[in-house]
Amino acid sequence: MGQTPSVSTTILGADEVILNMGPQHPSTHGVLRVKLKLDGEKVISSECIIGYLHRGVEKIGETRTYAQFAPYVDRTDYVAAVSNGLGYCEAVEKLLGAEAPPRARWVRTILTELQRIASHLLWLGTHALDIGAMTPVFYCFREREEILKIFEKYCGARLTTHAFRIGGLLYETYDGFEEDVKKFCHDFLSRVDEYEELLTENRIWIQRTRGVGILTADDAIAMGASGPVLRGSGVKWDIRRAFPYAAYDQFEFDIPVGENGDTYDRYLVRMQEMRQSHRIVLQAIDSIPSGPIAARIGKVLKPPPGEVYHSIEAPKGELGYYIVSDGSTQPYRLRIRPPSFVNLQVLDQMIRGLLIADVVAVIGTLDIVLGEVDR
Amino acid sequence: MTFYEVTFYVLAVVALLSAILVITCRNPVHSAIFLVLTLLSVALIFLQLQAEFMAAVQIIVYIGGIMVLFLFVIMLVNLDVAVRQAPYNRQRWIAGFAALVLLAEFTLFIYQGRDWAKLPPAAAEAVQPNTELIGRALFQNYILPFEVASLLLLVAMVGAVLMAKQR
Amino acid sequence: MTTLLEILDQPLVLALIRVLIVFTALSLIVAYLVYAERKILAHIQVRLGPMRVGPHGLLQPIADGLKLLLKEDIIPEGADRAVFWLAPAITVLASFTAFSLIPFADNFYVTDVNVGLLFVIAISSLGVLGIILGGWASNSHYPLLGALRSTAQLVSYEVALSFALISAILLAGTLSMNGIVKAQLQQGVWFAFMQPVAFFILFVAAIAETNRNPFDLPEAESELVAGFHTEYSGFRFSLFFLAEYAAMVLVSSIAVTLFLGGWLRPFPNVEWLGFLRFAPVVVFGAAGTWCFLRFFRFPTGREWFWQRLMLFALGAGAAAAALGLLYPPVLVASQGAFWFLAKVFLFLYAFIWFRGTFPRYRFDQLMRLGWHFMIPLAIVNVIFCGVGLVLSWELGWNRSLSLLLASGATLLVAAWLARERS
Amino acid sequence: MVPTWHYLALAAALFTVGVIGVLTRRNIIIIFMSLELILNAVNINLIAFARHWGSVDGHIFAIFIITVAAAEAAVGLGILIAFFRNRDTVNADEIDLLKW
Repeated sequence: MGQTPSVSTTILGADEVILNMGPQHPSTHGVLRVKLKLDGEKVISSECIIGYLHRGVEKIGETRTYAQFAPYVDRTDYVAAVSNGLGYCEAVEKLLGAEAPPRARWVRTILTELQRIASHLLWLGTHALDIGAMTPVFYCFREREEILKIFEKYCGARLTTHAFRIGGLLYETYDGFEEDVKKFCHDFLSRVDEYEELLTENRIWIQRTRGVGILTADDAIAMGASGPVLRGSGVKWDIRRAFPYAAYDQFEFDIPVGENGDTYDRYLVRMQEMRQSHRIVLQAIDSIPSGPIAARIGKVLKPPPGEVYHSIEAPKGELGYYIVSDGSTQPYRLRIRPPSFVNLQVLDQMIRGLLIADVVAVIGTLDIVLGEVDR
Repeated sequence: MTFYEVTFYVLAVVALLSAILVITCRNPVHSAIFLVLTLLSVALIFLQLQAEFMAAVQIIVYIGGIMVLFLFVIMLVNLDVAVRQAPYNRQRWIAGFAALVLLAEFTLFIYQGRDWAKLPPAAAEAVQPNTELIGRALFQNYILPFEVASLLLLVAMVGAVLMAKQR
Repeated sequence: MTTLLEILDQPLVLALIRVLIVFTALSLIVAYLVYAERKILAHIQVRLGPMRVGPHGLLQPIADGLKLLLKEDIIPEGADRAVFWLAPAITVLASFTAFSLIPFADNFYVTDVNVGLLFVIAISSLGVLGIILGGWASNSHYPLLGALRSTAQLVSYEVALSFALISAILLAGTLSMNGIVKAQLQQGVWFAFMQPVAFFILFVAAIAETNRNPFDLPEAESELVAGFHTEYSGFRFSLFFLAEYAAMVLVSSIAVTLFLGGWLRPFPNVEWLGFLRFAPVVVFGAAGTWCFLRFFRFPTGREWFWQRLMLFALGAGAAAAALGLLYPPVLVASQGAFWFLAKVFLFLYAFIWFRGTFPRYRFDQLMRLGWHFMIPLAIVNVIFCGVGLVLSWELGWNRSLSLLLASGATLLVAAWLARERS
Repeated sequence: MVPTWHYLALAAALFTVGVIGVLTRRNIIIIFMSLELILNAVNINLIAFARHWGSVDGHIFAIFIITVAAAEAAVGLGILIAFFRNRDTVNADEIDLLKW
């Protein structure tokens, strides 16, 4: 006999429905499980259940040398591996008191900004797909592919690149690197216009995103949100500007901010960020200095005892590394402050009172990667 | 027996059997499905009676509208408990007896009127009741009842919304 | 135009042959509609789509069908087996049966009853039963939510759809499908031009009725996984799939019959446009030429042999068809079906195009659009259409003029409604 | 031709089945469905007579009956939902309070 799964809603005075969204659901971006308490299709409350992708990355860090651990950080936010690598390498450099030579900093900036674009493209495609527009994802992947090709030519890997080394770079840029990047930049702005044509002015897109998942500036700060999620709420905070790292103090770029803190604003912020990244890449590629690509720091890294926290503006927000050294070749404690994990906190607050369809939109707008949330 | 007659008897049997199943099924969803079957057979019987418009209305309003409403409500109302409870009430034997008396009465009446009812239908070809005729009758001779009926529907709609609305 | 009784008197064999032709053709159209959708979407999305099975993936629908048939048939635990089995059958039956009333050509249709349009609506409205039962019988949350959504959506938009149809009936003065086409021939204009607002409403409601993007909420894969058919697999799933695409063809056929002149060629009353009757020859000729061109540019080699052969056969077939169509009697006989199908494909292309372009509405937005915009607009349109007709009957105004005035008035109301909404 | 009284007999049988359903079932939803059966039986009669006498008046009345059926279903199910909300049951014999 078919037992009716109870969809009795509180309209009918009966109990609410508990709906498990995920860990296997098309639009929870991995293995996130959201336990929704529903009244009909309206969300009363939610609970995020994470850990399905937990691999103990931080613990692994304590049993590897500093250099050995570098590839592991690529696998936290696996769609923005270059940014992770930058954050880690700079953190260790800070611990060592070393600094990468200018050329390395410039190349790092270029690759990281390209990675930001790639990450945002992936976000845009999947976010649009979640809201039902299936075409942008293919356009986005077309451009993302170009970036990944540049990565592949540079270091041989596309996704988990391990592009940087502590103290600088391992590889000099390949012949034609500048041309490749310039060629990509040449088309890219018109491509962004193309995505915006499909979505920005689209009535349905606006209806689906404007006023959905509102996060006020105060709440965003209180919850520790960072990156586009914070800026979408109108807080002009960007670590690239506040605590410049790599070569960001050399370039001009704007920090786009939203007004209402809704999904639409976060969308606009990210679209603008892609344009700004494009601007930074163009400036950097034109002024790339010559010189050595790595600082002399020796083969065996033994940082002096002490601790360091270094954070960068990853595509998804503030990515911080907190490393405690006891003077040996391995970190005593290594802690990653992943932007996705912190940003995911605001989910419950944002989706209360919305519909299931909005939950999907809000998860998309937070741009989380479960590899990073669970580590 | 012609094809025409065979279809009638088949439809009649289907309608009757599924009607019986409607009132004997434990699960209301099954009842609803059998009711749909009954209504469909009745619609086809209407077709036989040269009432195409009525048949279409029967399908659109009854099956497309009322039955969907029924199913909707069945799904909104949690019926796990109802399926396991006793399906019949305590007065069922008296009720059944009363219904049989009613049936006997019907039989008597039809038996008494069998002579005229056996007459070949008057002027089957003379009047082809089609949509246009119904429309004319509805909007000329029966305009007042028609308007009253529409008012009734309006009232029913408002009432239903009021009833089901969350307080 | 006959009553149903007379149809029973017709020889059964003839009717059966017609049924057979219509449903074979329909199955093929539906199968290749899926293929066309994949190809068109692929080209919108800068990719190739199916390319492996047959030249340009032409045999893909058959491969897909086989795959679905051979897949394991899973019935979820706790499902109501009988209803689970029945639901897809109802849906597929409903959307296929309605085709028996569609006139594909002047004298080619399964039946043409005097209340044809009513029956098309009636039969196609049965499909919702399959959806709601399928969602319920799966004994799972997502299908049930999908079924409830679907039912609410279908029932709401059916109202707007029916009102849009009414204005076409008012213009034609008959409910017979073929009669409506003939009325358009007589009046010398497609009803889409006399009733643009009704046509628009019908178009939008048709998309909603077939659960297509941007109204594809019942099966919104990013929210409800797959909506009412989440738990369906294999053959049963393919039935739902088939029914959905058949329903697409059905609503397109209804729209074409009522508003785009059905099997009439464009401007049927304009003599000097008579050369349009050679359009089928051109189409088949072009298809044949393309096939041959591809044939010569196709990679050679043993693994491509069968694909090349098939391409050649297709080209030859198309060329033969084009030549055969030059024979006048064949050309005349093919006109109706050709124009009908051409218009239906135009409609279907728009469906696919939308899917490649639009995001999806949210459920409450969809319902608000239906109840606060489409239905009032449809009602107003019917009223104004009636007023326009009365003006032309009673006061002797020019019919087209009064109807255009009515449409203009409706558009004003539409503008007002749209402003109220935003 | 099927004689008219066959239609009447079918209608009478359907009517009786409906009456039995209304009188014996506990579930209100099924009682409503039985009511629909009864109304349909009447419709068969009306249409059969309409053909018998070659008039469309029977059709008109059948239309009115369908209208009433629709109204009844809407209001009835509305009451049912309101009732279910308050009492968490759909059994007719538990509706024994005049007020709640």
